[in-house]
Amino acid sequence: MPVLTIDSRQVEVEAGTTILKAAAKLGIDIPVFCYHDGLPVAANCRMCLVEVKGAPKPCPACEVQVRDGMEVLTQSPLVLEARKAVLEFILLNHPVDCPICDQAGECVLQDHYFAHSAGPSRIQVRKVHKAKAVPIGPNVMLDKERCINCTRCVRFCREITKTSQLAQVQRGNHTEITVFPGRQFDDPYSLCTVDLCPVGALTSRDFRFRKRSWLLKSIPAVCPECSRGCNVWVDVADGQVWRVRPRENQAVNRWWACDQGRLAFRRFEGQRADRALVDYAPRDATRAATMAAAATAAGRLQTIRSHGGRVVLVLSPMVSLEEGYAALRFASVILGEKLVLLAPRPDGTADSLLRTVDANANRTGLAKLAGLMGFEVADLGGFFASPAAVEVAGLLSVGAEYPVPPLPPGAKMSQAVTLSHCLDPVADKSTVLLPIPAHFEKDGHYVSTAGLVQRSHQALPPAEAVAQVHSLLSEMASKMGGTLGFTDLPSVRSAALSLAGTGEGSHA
Amino acid sequence: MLELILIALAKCVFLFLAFLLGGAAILSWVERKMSAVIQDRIGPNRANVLGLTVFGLFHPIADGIKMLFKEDFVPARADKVLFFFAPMLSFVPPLLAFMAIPFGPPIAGREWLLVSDSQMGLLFLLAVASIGIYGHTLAGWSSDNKFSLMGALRTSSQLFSYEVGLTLSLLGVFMVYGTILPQSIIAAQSELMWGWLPRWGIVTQPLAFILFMLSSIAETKRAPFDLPEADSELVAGYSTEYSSMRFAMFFLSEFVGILLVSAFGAVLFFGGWHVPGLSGDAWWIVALQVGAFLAKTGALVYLQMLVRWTVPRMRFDQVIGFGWKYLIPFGLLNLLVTAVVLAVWR
Amino acid sequence: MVAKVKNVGQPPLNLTESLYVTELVRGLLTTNRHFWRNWLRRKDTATLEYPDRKRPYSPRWRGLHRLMLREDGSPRCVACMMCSTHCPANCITIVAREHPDPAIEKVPASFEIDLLKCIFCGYCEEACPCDAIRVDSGVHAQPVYGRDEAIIDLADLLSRGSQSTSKQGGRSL
Amino acid sequence: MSHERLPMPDLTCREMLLQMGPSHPAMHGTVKLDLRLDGETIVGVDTTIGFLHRGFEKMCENSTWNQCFPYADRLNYVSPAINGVGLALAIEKLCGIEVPERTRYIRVILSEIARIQDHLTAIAAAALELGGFTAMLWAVEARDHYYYLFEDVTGARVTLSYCRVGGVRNDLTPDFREKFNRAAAITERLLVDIDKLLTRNRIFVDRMRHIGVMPAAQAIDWGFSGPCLRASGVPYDVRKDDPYLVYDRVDFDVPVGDNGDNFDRYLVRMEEIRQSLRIIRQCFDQMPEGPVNHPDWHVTHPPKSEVYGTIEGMIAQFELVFRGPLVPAGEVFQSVEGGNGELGFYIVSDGSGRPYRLHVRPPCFAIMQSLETMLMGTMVADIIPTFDSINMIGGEIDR
Repeated sequence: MPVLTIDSRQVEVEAGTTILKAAAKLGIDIPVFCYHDGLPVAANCRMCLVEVKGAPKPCPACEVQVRDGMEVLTQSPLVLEARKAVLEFILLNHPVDCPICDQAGECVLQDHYFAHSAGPSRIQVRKVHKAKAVPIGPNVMLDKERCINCTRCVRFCREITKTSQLAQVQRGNHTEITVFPGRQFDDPYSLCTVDLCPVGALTSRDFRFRKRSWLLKSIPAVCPECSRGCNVWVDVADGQVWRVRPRENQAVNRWWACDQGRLAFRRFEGQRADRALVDYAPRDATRAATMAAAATAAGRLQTIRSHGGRVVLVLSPMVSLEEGYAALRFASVILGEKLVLLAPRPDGTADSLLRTVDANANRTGLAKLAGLMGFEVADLGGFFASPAAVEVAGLLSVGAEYPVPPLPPGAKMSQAVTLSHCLDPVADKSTVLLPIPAHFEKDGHYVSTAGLVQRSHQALPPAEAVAQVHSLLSEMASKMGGTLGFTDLPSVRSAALSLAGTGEGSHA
Repeated sequence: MLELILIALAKCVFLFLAFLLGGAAILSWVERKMSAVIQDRIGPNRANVLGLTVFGLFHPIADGIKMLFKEDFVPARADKVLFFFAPMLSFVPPLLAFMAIPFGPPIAGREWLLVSDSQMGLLFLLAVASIGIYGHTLAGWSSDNKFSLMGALRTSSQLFSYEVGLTLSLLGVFMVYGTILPQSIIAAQSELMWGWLPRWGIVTQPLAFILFMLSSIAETKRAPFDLPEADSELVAGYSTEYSSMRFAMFFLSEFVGILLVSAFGAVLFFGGWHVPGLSGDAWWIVALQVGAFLAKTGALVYLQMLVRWTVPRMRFDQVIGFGWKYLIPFGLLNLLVTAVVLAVWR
Repeated sequence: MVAKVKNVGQPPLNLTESLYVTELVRGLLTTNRHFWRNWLRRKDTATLEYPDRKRPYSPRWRGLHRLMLREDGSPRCVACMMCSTHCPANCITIVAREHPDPAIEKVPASFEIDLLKCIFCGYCEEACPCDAIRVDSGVHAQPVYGRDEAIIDLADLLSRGSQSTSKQGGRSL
Repeated sequence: MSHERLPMPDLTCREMLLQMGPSHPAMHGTVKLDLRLDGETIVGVDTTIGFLHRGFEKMCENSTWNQCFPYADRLNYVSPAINGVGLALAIEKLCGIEVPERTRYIRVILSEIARIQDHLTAIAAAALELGGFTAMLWAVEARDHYYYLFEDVTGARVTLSYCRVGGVRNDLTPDFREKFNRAAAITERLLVDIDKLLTRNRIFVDRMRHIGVMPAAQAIDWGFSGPCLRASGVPYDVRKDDPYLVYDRVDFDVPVGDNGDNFDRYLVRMEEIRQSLRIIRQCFDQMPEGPVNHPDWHVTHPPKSEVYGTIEGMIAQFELVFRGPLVPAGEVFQSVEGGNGELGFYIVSDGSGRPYRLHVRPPCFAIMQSLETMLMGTMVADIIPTFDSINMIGGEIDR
C-alpha cells in the first residue's frame, strides 16, 4: 500500500485513495465546496488545492490519488494563497445577501471565507446579477446569484435519484443552475439538494425565513414516516420543530431523506391532543387533570372487567418499543389478555432509494416483542370482522393514526380508552382520550424494516398535560389494583430491550 | 388678671408659634439650601405657587403637608404608649425653654418681649431644655429596634455628659455679670469697656463661648456630635422607626433646638438685642434692637450650619472623651481664671 | 522600570491641630468660601436644573432605538436577526416574512424590543449589516406602568427613523 | 488606642447580636454582616456575600467573546472602563495579537480616568460614612466631570461597553484632551478643598488612624492588592511589576502608606488620583494618530462601509456575530491594576467563538475575607468606614 507524507506526517492508505481522504485519516481538514462523499468527484471548485512536491501546479486533493512517497503540503504559503484566490474568485459575483439568506450560519462559503481569508474586497467591478427567489419546485427555491456552481445538486439528481431534473447552463460569469423550461423540480428527494448546496442558492420553501440556523439546536432522532428508519436531525428552537434534516448513517439512509418524511412533522399542527378528553369533554390542560382522566378510564375498564367483560389492547405500530412494552405488560398483567391487535397505517409507495411500502415505524419490533411476551398478534381489521369481536366490551388503544374499521353488528363495545397524541378519527370514537407525546417529543427505540434497533431522542418537551404512556398505564394499573413492575422510562427501556435481547444499533 | 392672661396668650401665639415654628420650618429650608450651596449644588427650588418659587421657600410648606399625609407607621412590637408620647416629650421642652429668652428691650418698663419674666431666669432654660433627652431616649427604647436602642443609649450618655460642660461654660458668664436673669445680663453687656468696647460675653468670656458653642452643638445632636442619629451606622438612630408627623416632631425639635441655642448664645455672648450706641424708647429703635437680636441669632445659626457641613462625625467614645477630657477641664479652668480675675479686679 | 515609591504617611498631629480648633477654622473658611462664591455668583455650581436646562448629549450617546428607512419610507430592516443574536440581553424579538419584491425578499413582520431587558449597549447597531437599527435617537426610555408597555414595536421604532443613505446589501454597486 | 474593658463581675453582660445588611442604608453593595457586640465594641463579625450574584461567568460562557464586554462593565461598576480593558487584554493575549498603538494609549487613558473615579468614590464614601457630606459631594462632583468624558467617547456614562477584542468601539473625540484638562483642573481644585476639610482635621484623623489596621505581612497572606496593600507599605502595583499596555513608558510613583489603616488607604488614594492625572497627561503627549482597531477581521468587526457594501465584510460581520471571534484554544491569565486592586481574568478557550471557561479574580474578594480581622475590637461606628476603605464592589465580589 502506498505510504505518503502529508504536512510531514506519514500515512499509509489503500491504493486509489484520494489525497483528501488520506488527509482525513490523519485528521487534517482540507476545505471543499463541490466535493461530497456521496457524489461523484467533479473537482470544479478548486477549494481543496494542495501542494504536491514535484507537481508543477497545486492539485485538487479531492481528485488526485495518492502515490507512494508522495509529499503533500496543506498549509504551505502557496496553498493558503491559492485558497484566498479561490475564495476571492468565488465571491466575485456573490451577492451581499447574508442578511436575507437562509443559509447564513451554516453556509460553507461563509465558514471557509472566514477561516481561510477574511480580508477586504479588492473588487471594483459591477457584479453580474441573475434571477433571485425563483420557485423551481414545490419545495425548493433557487437564487441563481448565490450559486457557486459546485454542481452538487446536478450530480445528486443525475446520480442518486436519477431524475436529472437540474442542469447547469450558460458559460463563464453567466453559468447558472436551472430546470428544464416548463418543468418543475418535483423530485421526491428535492430537499436533499438544499442540504447539499454549500451556499444559499437552493433553499427550502418550507423553512424559508422561519428561523436563523444558528438559533437551532439539532437533536438526533429517527424518522417515523416509513419502516426504513431514516436517521434525522430534528432542528428545534423556542419549543418548536422547525425542520428535519437527514443524519448520515451508512447502514440505513446514507446522507439522504425524502421530502415527505422531512415535512411530516407539520402533519399534526392544530390537531394535537394537548389535554385529556372524557366523553368528548376536554379536561384542564394540567398534568393532574390528565392523571385524573386516567383514573376515570381505569375505573371504567375495571367495571367492565369486574362484570367479566373483555378488554382488548389495540397497538399502533408507530409507537416505540418502550411504549409497546408498557402496553403489552398492561394487557397481560391487568387485562389478562393474550391477544394484541396491531393497527397499522395503510401501506405507502416504495421507491428505489429509501421509501418502503410499510408506512409504520416499528411494526417489526412490536410484532417480535409481542411474540416474545407470549401474545397472539392479530390485525385490527381482521379481528373486527371475526365473531370474537362481538364479545369485546372495551378497547385500550395505544397510539393512533390508523383507520378505524366498522364494528361488527351486535358488538358489546361500551368503552374505548385511547392513548394518543392527535385528534384523529380514532380519538373521535374514544370515550376517554389520554394525551401522550408525539414522535419527536419522546425518547424511544424503533426497529427498522431491516431489523436495526435505533434510538430516537427527545427533541422537545411535550405540553404540560401530556403524559408518557408508561406513567399513564402505571397510574391506571395501580387504580385497577395491580402493578406493572416499572416506575420510570429507564426501567421500561431496560426491560423491553433485555426482553428483546437487543441494544441500540444491534439487529433484532 | 384677665389682661395678664391675654397678654401671655398673645406672646405665646406671636413669639412662640409664629417665631419658633415658622423659624424652625424656615431653618429646615436654610439647612437644605445652605448645604446645597456649600456643596456646589442648587438646593430646593422647585416647589412653587403659581409659578413663583421664591428661592424654594415653599419647600418647608410642601414638606409639612407631605409629613401630615404620610402613613403613621408603628412597629408591631413597639411600646405603643411610649412610642406615642416620646416625640412630644422631645418637641415641647425646647419650645418651653424659649420662655426665658427676651427678644427685645423692655418697653415702657415692662417686659413685653419676654414670655415669662421668671426669677429663675436662665436656670429655667437649662432645666427645661434637658427634659428633651427623655423624649429621644424613650423613642429609641420603645421602637423595638436595635439601631434605635443604640441611638437612644448614645443620646442619653452624650447629653448627660455635655450638660455638665454646658452649665460650666455658663457659670463664668453668670459670675462676670453677677446675675442669672437674661434681661440683666443683656443690660450688663450694654456697658462699654474702656469707653469703646461693649462688655459682651464674647469679649469677657471668649473661652466660655467656644465651650458653649461646642457643648450646645452636642446638645442639639448635630455634627460632629450627631451620633445618636448617625446615618452611616445606625440608619437614623432613635428616629429610625418614626414616620409622618411623629418624625416631623423630632425633626422640628432639632431646629427649634438650634434656634434656642443661637438665641441663648446671642443673649449671653453678643449682648442680646443690644446695639452699641443705640438706646431709647422710640419704636424704630426697639424694632432695630429686635432686628439686631434676630441678626445675632441668625449669625450663630449660620455658624452652626457651617460647622454641620464642614466636619466629619466623631466616634461615640471620642465624643464622651471629648466632653470629659476637654470641655469640662477647660470649663473648670475658665471658671477658675474668671474667679481669680474677678477677685483681683474688685 | 524601577518602581518609584512615594511614602504618603503623615506625621502625627501637632499641638494646634490636636486642639481641633485651627483645622476646624480652616475647614470652616473653605466651606464658607464655597458658600459665598456659589450663593452670590453660582460660580462652582455643578448642578443642572434638568428639565429647564439640558446639557447637549454627545452624538455617540446611546438612547432609544430606531429603525432607519429606505428611500420609499419602508424599513431598511430585512429581519436578518443579527441584532437579536448579538444582543447580550436577548431583548429583541423579530419575526420575518417574505416580501413580494424579489429585490427585497425579506422584511420583518414584527420587530419588538423589550426595554426592560435592554441594557443600551449599542451592540444591535454594531451588528446590523444594513444600517437599519440605530441607538442614536437621543431619546430616553420612558418609565411605564406595566411590563407590556415597555415593549416597543415596529411602528414605534420606525417613527424615530430617518432615511439612511448608506448602500444596503451592496445594491448600489 | 486600647479597647480593653474593665472586668465587671457584678453585672451580667450579654453580647448583642446585630444584623447589618444586606440592604442597610450604609452598606455599599449588598453584603450582610452578623455582628456580635459587647456594648459598642465588636467581638465577632460574620460576613455573608453573594446577594448580587448574577452568574457573570456562566453568562459569558454562553456568549461570544465580544458579548462579554457589556457584562464585564457590570463587575466593578465604579470603574467599569478597567474591567473591559482587562478582559480585552486577556482575550488578546490568548489570540496573540497586539492592538494598535493608539488603542493602547486610549485604553490607558480610560483606565486611569476610571481609577480616578474609583478613588474619588472611595474617598467620597470615606467622608460620607464619617458624616462629612460636603467632602463627599465635592468628590462626587469631580467624578461627574469624568462621566461626561466617558459619555462623549463611549456613548454611556457607566455601562460603557467600549472595549472590544482587538480594539475599542471608536476613537477619542477631537476635543477630548481639552475637556479632560478642564475636568482635571476642577478635580485638582476640589482635591485641595477636600484635603483642607479632612486630611489634618483631628476628628477625621482620630476616626481613620489605627482603625482597620492590616500589617504588611498579614496583608500579603490575605491576598491583598491595590491601594489596600500599598497602604500597608508594600509597593506592589501591577502597572509597575507586570506592565501592560504602555505603563512602562509613562512615569509615575507608587504611593505607599505606613500602617495599613484606613487613614493610609485614604492618603494612598488621594495620591493615586494625582499620579493618574500625571499618567494621562503623559499619554496625551505620547499618543500617536492611527487606527484604533486591529486590522484582522477574524477578531474585529469590519468597518461599516465594508459590511454594507461588500460580501467579504458582510461575511466577516456575520461570522463574528453568530460565531464570535476566532480565539485559539488554550488558557491564559491576565491581570490589570483595577480601582481596588489586582483584577484578574482567567480564560479558557476551546477554539470556538465562546469562552469555555471565564473566571474573574475580583480584588475585593481577597480583601473582604479579612474584614473580621480588621474589625475585631473596633466599634460599631468603625465598621462602615473600614468596609468602605476596602471599596468592596458587589458586582465584582459576587459576579
